[in-house]
Amino acid sequence: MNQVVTSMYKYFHENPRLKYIFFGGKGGVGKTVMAGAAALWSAKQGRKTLLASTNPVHSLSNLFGQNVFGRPVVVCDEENCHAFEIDTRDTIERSKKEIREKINWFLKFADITTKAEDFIESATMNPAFEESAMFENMIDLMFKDEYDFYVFDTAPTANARRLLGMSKVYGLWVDKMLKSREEAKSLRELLSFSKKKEKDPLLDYLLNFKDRMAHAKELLTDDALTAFFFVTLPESLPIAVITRFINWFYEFGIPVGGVVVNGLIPKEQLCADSAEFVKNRVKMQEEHMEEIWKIFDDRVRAVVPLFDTEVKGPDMLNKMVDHLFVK
Amino acid sequence: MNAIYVLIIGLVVAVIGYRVYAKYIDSKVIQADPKRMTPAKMYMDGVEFMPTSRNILYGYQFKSIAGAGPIIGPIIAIQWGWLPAMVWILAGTFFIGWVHDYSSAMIAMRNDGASFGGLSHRLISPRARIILLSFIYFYLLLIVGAFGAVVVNTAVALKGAPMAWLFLTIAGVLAGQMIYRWKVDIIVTTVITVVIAMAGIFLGTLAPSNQILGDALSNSRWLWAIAAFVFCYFASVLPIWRFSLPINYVAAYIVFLGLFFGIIGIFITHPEFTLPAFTSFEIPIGPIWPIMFVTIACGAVSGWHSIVCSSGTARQLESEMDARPVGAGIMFLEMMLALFALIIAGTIYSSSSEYAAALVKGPGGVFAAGVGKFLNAVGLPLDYGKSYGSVMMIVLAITIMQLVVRFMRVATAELLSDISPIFKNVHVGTLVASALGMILVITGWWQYLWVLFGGANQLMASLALMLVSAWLISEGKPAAWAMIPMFFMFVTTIAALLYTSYNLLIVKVLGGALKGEALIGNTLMGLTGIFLVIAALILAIEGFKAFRRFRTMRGQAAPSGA
Amino acid sequence: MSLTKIFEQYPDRRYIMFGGKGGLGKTTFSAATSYYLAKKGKKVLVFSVDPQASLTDIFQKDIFGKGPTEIIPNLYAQEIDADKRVKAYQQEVRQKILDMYGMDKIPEEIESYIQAAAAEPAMEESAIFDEVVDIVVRGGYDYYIYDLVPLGHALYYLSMASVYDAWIDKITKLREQMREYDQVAAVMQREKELDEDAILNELLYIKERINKSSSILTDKAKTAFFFVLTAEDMIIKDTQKAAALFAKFDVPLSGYIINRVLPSELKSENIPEYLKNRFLMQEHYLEVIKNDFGNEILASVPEMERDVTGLPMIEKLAKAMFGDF
Amino acid sequence: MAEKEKKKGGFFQSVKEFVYGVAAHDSARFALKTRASMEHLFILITMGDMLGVPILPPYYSLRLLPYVVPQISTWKRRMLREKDLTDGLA
Repeated sequence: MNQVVTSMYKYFHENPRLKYIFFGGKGGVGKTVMAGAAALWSAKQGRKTLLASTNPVHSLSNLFGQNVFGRPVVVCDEENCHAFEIDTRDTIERSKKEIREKINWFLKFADITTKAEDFIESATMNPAFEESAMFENMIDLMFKDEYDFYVFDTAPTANARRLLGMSKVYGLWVDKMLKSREEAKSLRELLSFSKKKEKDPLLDYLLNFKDRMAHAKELLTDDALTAFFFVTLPESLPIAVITRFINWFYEFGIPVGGVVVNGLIPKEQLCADSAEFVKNRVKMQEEHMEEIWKIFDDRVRAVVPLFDTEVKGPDMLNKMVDHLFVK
Repeated sequence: MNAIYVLIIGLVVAVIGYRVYAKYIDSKVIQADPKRMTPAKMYMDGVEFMPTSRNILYGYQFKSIAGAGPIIGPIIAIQWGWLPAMVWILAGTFFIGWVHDYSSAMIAMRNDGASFGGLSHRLISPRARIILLSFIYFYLLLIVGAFGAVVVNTAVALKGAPMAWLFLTIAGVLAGQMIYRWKVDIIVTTVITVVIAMAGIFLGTLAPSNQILGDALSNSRWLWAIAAFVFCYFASVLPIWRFSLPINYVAAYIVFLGLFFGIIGIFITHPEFTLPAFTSFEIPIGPIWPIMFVTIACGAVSGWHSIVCSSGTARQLESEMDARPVGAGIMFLEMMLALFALIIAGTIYSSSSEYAAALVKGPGGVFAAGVGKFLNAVGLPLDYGKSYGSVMMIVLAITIMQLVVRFMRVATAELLSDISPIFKNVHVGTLVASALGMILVITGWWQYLWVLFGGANQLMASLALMLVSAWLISEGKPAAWAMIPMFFMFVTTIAALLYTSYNLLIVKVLGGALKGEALIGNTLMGLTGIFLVIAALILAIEGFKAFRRFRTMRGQAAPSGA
Repeated sequence: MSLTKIFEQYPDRRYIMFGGKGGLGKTTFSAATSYYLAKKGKKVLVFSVDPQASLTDIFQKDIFGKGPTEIIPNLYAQEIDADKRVKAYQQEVRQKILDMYGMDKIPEEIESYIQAAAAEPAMEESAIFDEVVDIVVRGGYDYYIYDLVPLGHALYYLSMASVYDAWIDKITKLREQMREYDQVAAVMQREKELDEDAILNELLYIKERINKSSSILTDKAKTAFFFVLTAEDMIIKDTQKAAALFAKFDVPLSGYIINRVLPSELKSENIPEYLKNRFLMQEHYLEVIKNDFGNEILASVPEMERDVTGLPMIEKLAKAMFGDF
Repeated sequence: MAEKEKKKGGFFQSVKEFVYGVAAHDSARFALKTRASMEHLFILITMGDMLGVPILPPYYSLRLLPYVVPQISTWKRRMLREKDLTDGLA
């Protein structure tokens, strides 16, 4: 068919409850720009919108030319448009503290009198903390529900997959932990002489965690609320990457909103005596566009041209909005 | 009668008791099984459960149960005459003492190494456990009081003792550094520190405390009581390896060597009993029944052993077959120790009045004099031997005392931390225990203190036997061999506690004979006695309910099983 | 200084990394560099620590999870399959238990624990991390080329080494304290020989491996780390930010490579409006780069007329980077 | 004769062990106790998730698993057993 059947604009109108959208794809394909444009568009529709970066290396501040680190800031002079680069340090500290408390409780419970303070620290040492803190922050924002619309600028695809998949990964983890905890509890009852019912803060913690994860998963897998858009260039590597990842996303049950093609050289600018270099590039893009239509077909939501300057600042973003949400 | 005969009679009783009676119970009633896994092996965690070889456990058990108790009891009890004391030592151990020790270990082993708290909860009732725990606290307090009094009396009576005590402490602390910090070879450590401790004893004879401190200070009970509690305070709050353990380590050699050569001395001198075999049924601390039966506690039967056996020994026994030699065998050994003390008190004084004059200053002096005499027989100068005996007494008493203060600190945290977190603080718990102990030591009369401690101790024993009986009934095993001793001990100790409390509260306190500090101490002691009686009665009621419950359960189970 | 010179001048720098924001051509540079070195007769391993690895796409050969695969003589490429690695790890642990205790079967509670370990959130990344440690420690190649994941992730990977290091230090300390008490017991029991603490040895072994691999990463004598950037405002800013972050981990920076430079000969040809504007932009930002990074710029690589996949394009890129060879 | 010698050695060995039991056993036991409770702490912070303690054990803790296999069931027991005052008395 080789043309956009359901445009971004149409997709949003067909899914009016859409509330959480994500942009993913190989590095350098323009995810942040797309996310910025989507947030700006949504804000212009009168919805209070939050654009949050969960990328470990943030670039929203550069995109808007405004410091948005650590708290939501109104951007592009659009009162409904807020941008926010999440600071994970506090979250990490908080969750470490919580784990330390739980371990201390357990030490007391198990009557371990060895001086442990020094070593408990090591129980909070895991490279996963940063990542999980990002996820915690993200779902915190979602649960707080202070905005009508959320756009998440995620890290490159592999991370994004992990980030969203985390509700599943943590779901598995917490299930395993709950099982261990239940087993521990029944062993405790077996070994107890008093058989008294005890409060178990660990179990409470795990159940609470499980609830959060279940709720997060519910939101993230609800195709009326959530959509994940893939951005690609008409080049082979980005296409290969998203082809692989779309399938993984289906496996995770995360709704895929569609594909946005970025950086297509406008054909009308080409003439017969154009430089060979340009002709070759255009030819290559054409080949890859063929491939894109073949693979993604009616899931392509927009084809955005290559702009003559890089996209940053409100003006360029507004221009991008027009192209991304063409009616 | 010659002292050697006493030892021979003791040996005969021990052999029959161990080889016949204990063997019968072990193989026929309990049916100890070498193939059955013991908790030590099954749950070996290196913390509580640690399989240990039998020979080592002999030593461990002996050290844990044979403190000052079996020595002091007979020394006091000889006031009724040596014959009743000897009969009670022999009969008590034969019919009750080993039964109690052995079965306390066995019941814990057969119940997954459960402690008495858990066992009383399960076998008797939840309330029984709570009462047991608070009972134990006051029991521990009385131990602190009684043993503290022994330490103070000995330090006052024997002017060489304080110096020896100080040197022992220094030697112990040094041993701790050498073992735990510098990792010096243990033999080197032992030789150096034991020599230091011995040198302290010698120095004590050269420079007695009254020469250094003057008469007033060296006779001050306050001074030595404070010294004792400062010692216990360090033992309680310092890391255990820094103070308490290494001092015990060095002290063990002092005591061990003293006993070893002392016994040889008895064989060499084989003295005749000089005190009368029997004096009268009633002496100042009370009538022969029930008071003598609680005066000689350790050495005949002692509740302390049940705590050692259940929470300590039972978790280390490698085989059920070791329960009899360790549990029962070592009890008979302790019986011999009690006879040794009886011989000391009964043979070294030329007359009852001389003995009475010595006892007024406390049992430590009597013991030291005896040790001095018998060590003299193996060639040690009399003065040095006497000093040696005094430090043995102090060591035996204070090692238990510091252990108990530490327990009381833990108990304070456990029992009271719900009321205020301040009790979790190690210093607070230790200070509470020390202050209460101090009041008893300073203000109470030591003989009453001893009787109350003995009463509490025997009561603890009958409570342990109650647990054992409940278990035996629940298992459908013959229980009379544990139940009859339990009844006897229970009735005797209730009577003894009531008698003593009556004397303290009604006769002395209300009688108006006491003033000032003595009033406080005696009131406190009397009330403690009453508390113990009430706690014991509640436990008894709970116990009988449990017995009935198990009987009916088995009665119902039997037909359906048939 | 040119890229070729760097390689000639520092032959000991055998661990090569290209870092930078996503999509700037790190993977293609890795491939081209390995191609260049292989052609020079060096035995090269280019490996990807990125689960979304593109080496397969670039070499047009499925190498995912297949271990080091020969592409051309002397050139080996590897894409790590984390799942496979985790499974192998679990199996290794199982086998060790069976061997140590002469069991026929893993006890159930242990087995379910091992299985559940796969559900650990950081398992995948750690498995890749560990495989890299393995590759580096094992040796056997003249050059190792890390195809690093995008920026943040690369940092994450570097920080992983320090987290594990700290973790191992802490628990090693605990083991050492335990050893103290072991010695005390040995003194009391007069035992001359003390059993070795197998766990302590294992910890030391792990620590040594991690240190070896992370010390390579931070050793200027052994490692060449190149930043890739393009002549765009946001990219330059992010690169500066990232370089500061990398400096925190003591990664020695060898220099910068500018990618996607429009060939200037194009300017004289007939080119569409968008390209003219791009040229203008490029000129401006090249100037900025020159001012900011100065002589740390090692190479400018021209924009290719098509994307780099397949050996002919790799060769072309390699020549653009290193000149004819 | 030889047998008698052996028996004599056995007797001295027993006495040695008895003396060890009197003097040193408590200290050695304490050292081992402390060591073992540190071991329990070690298992807790490296594999606490086995008892549902919300610890994320790092990748490398699995490598340590083989060494603690024999201790796991007693460790669990020790962690979960209900204790009271009377446990600490001896």
